[in-house]
Parts: sequence; structure tokens; C-alpha cells
Amino acid sequence: MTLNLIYFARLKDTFGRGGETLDSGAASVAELLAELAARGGVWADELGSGRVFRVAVNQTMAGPDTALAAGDEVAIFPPVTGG
Amino acid sequence: MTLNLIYFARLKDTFGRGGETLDSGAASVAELLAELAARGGVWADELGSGRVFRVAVNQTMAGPDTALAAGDEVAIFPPVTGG
Amino acid sequence: MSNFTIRVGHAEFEPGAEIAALSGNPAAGAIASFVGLVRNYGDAAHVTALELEHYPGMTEAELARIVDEARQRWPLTAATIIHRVGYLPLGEQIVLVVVAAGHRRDAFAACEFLMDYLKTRAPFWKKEHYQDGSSRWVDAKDSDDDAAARWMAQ
Amino acid sequence: MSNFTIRVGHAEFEPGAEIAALSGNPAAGAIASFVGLVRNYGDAAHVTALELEHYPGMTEAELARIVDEARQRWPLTAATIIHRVGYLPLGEQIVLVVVAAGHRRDAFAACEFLMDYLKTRAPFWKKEHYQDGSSRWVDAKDSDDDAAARWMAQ
Repeated sequence: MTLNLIYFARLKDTFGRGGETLDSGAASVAELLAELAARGGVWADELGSGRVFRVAVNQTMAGPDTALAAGDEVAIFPPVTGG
Repeated sequence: MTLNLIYFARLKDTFGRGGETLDSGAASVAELLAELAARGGVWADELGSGRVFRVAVNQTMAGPDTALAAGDEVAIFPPVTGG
Repeated sequence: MSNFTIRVGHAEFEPGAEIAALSGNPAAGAIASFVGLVRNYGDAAHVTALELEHYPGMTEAELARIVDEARQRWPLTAATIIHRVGYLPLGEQIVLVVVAAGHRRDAFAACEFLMDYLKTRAPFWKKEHYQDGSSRWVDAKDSDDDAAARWMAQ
Repeated sequence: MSNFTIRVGHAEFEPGAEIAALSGNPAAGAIASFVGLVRNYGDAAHVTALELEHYPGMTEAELARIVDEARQRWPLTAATIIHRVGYLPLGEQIVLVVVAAGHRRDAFAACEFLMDYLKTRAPFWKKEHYQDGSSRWVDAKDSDDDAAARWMAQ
């Protein structure tokens, strides 16, 4: 299935892209994150270990167990620093 | 000695004056209030019984025991309702 | 205390101009403000105007004192207090407090502290004017009782 | 919810105009507001500008949700939230929250509540630009940790 990924702030800079369209078999956020971390390099650094980040699915905050469906918009970003 | 009395808000309306110069022998705020209440009528109504009011001597909040001296500015007014 | 201003008088004020005047200090990232207006309900319906009386001289001295107290409690870079007096029809602005600080919690806390003081302790008195032409001095609310401790009550 | 306005964009705003826009309702006697500015210290000295990024669409939805929550907690007559994004030099205004209510405590509480939300949960990210031309994304503060409960952290 196709997922629409979006990256913000530090992650956008580190990944060198603001987003991508991904053909993925991930059934949950946790599976998607594992798939991305398996790319190694900055992906493993940012998503695989101690770094803190947030995930939103279809613009709603999500957790590791949040299920994914075809066409979902999945945003990954650092903790917010607004205002 | 001479005291400069000032009345504000409801007391100004009730007493029919914004202030007065008084030749008084009152040594304290309590003595001055008793002297004014002894006038009877609205003076006794406002200053002698259950009505709540405040007193400032030389623009500083005062209590019954505050001493008075010649030339003092003594203001008597209802609880404030500002802002 | 040039960054700390107190004005009491009848003249209109412009909140935007007062906020802008405190925005120039690059150390102040947070500006909290409050505007109080004449509203058409509360102690009585059919209010058409308020009339504000104050104790000239003492008002300014008391406000300067409370601004000093706020500065001791919170690190502030600037503050402006404007309180109008006289006849103020429905919808008119009565009071403005603007506080600038490095951090928003300090700005909010000091702004609310100053407003609480203005409402409960500063020597202002409000008279309500009604549609039928009558008027009445507003009684102090029970919530102002805490102020009574330092004042004299018989 | 026509009295409740949310704007996210680069355009400048004028606090006085926004406060005046909420002053027309005769039931609202209390207007609390907050302006956040780019200041020259904090996480690092020599900051010359901030760059604000946000998540278009989600930001507005989240702000609408939090305004609804504020309206459930306090009786408000109106509120305006303006949050700027993009490159904002030192001294520029970043954020404005204006809340109108019948009573000042409600206005203050809701204004601070909305600002707390904007600082800790709304999807905005800040990058600091320095005098030497370098820049750095600002890390979330420890005080933001309470927000983490409803977000995912690995």
C-alpha cells in the first residue's frame, strides 16, 4: 500500500527531504518506523535509538500501535517548540 | 488643631460635600469619627453603626488608633470599587 | 523608573500603541495585557454608563507602590497602567495594564496581580448610570473582603 | 464560531486592531491578551532571527480543537489566535492570543491556557539564526515533557 510521509524541522533537514511517497507493508506506526530505521545511517540514528520524536497519522497524534491504511498521511517530527 | 477632611463617592453624596476644614481636638482617627458621628443624622448613619468605610491619613491607609496631627489630610470613603 | 508608567485621567487610550511602546526592548519576549471595558450587566441591568471617581494623588502613589511590589515579585522589563476616570458610556475602555517580561508566566502573573490590586485596593469608586436616568454607587463585592484587613472597617 | 478566529501565516498583525475587534460585544468587559516577540536571548545568545515552521492543516485543526476546549472550561465571548511562520527577525511579533470574557479571571485563565498549548503542543518548530550565519533547530524544553504523554516517544 502507499503511505504519504512528511518530515518536519530537524528531521526534514537530517533526512534531506520534506516527505516521500512510500510503498510499504507496515500495518502499524511501529512497523513503519522499523522499516525506515532499517535504511541505516541518519534513519537509524533518528528513528532507531534514543532520539525523541512524534508521529501523527492523518493529522492526529499517534502511538506505536496506531494502525495504518493505504493512503494515510504519516508525519514524523521532533517535539514541538512553538510560540 | 485644623484637619483637612475629604469625602469620596457615596459619602460625598450623603454628606453633601466633598470635604471640609475642621477645628478638632481628636487625637486619633477613632476620636475624629466619634466627633463626626455626634453630628447625628447622616453622619451617625454612615460613621456610627454598621456601615463599612475606610480612612486614609495623609494618603496612607489608617486604622482607629492612627494618631492625628495639625494639618493632616483625613479621607473617609466607602470600600473601593475600581477597575 | 522610565519603563514603568502610570496614568490616571479621563483621556482615551489605545492598547495597540501602549503594547507597541513596550515591544522595543529586545530582552522582553512576552507582553501580557488586559483591557477592562464598561459592560452592560453585572451589578445591575440597563447600565448606560459608569462614572469613575478617584483620590487624586493617593491613587498615583498607591499604583506606584504596587508596581514596585510587582517588580520585586517578578523580573519585569516594563509595565504601563492606565486608568480612566469621569463619565464613561457603555463600551468605553476603563483600564489598561500592559506588562513586559522575558518569560510569559512572569508577564501573565504580574498583569493579573496588578489588575487584582486595581479592582480591590486602589482608591477608585464606580457609579452606575441607568437607562431611566437614575444612578447608584456600586457596592464593594464580598471578594474584596481580603482587602479589608489592612483597611479600617467599623 | 465567528467570534473565534485562528490565523496562521507570515503576515504581520496589529494587537490593537485585534483587541478592538473583540471590544464590540457589550457582554465582554474583560479582554486579556498576550504578544510573543523574538527576543535576543534564551537558548542561545546572538540570535538575530527565528524561523518558524508548522504543519499546515494540522496546526489549524489543533488550534480549533484547543479553542473549543477553552470554551468548555471558561465562559468566553470571543478569542483570536494569530501565529506567524517563516523568517522573523529580532523584535518581530510571533504570536498573539486575545480572549474576551465577562470576567477578568476567565479571560486571563483562557489566554494563559491557550498560550501554554501553543508553546507545548501545537505543531510549530523554531529555528534560531545567529550572527555568524549559522542556525539551529531549538530543542524542546524539559517543561514540555507533560505534553509527551499523549504523543509518541521512543
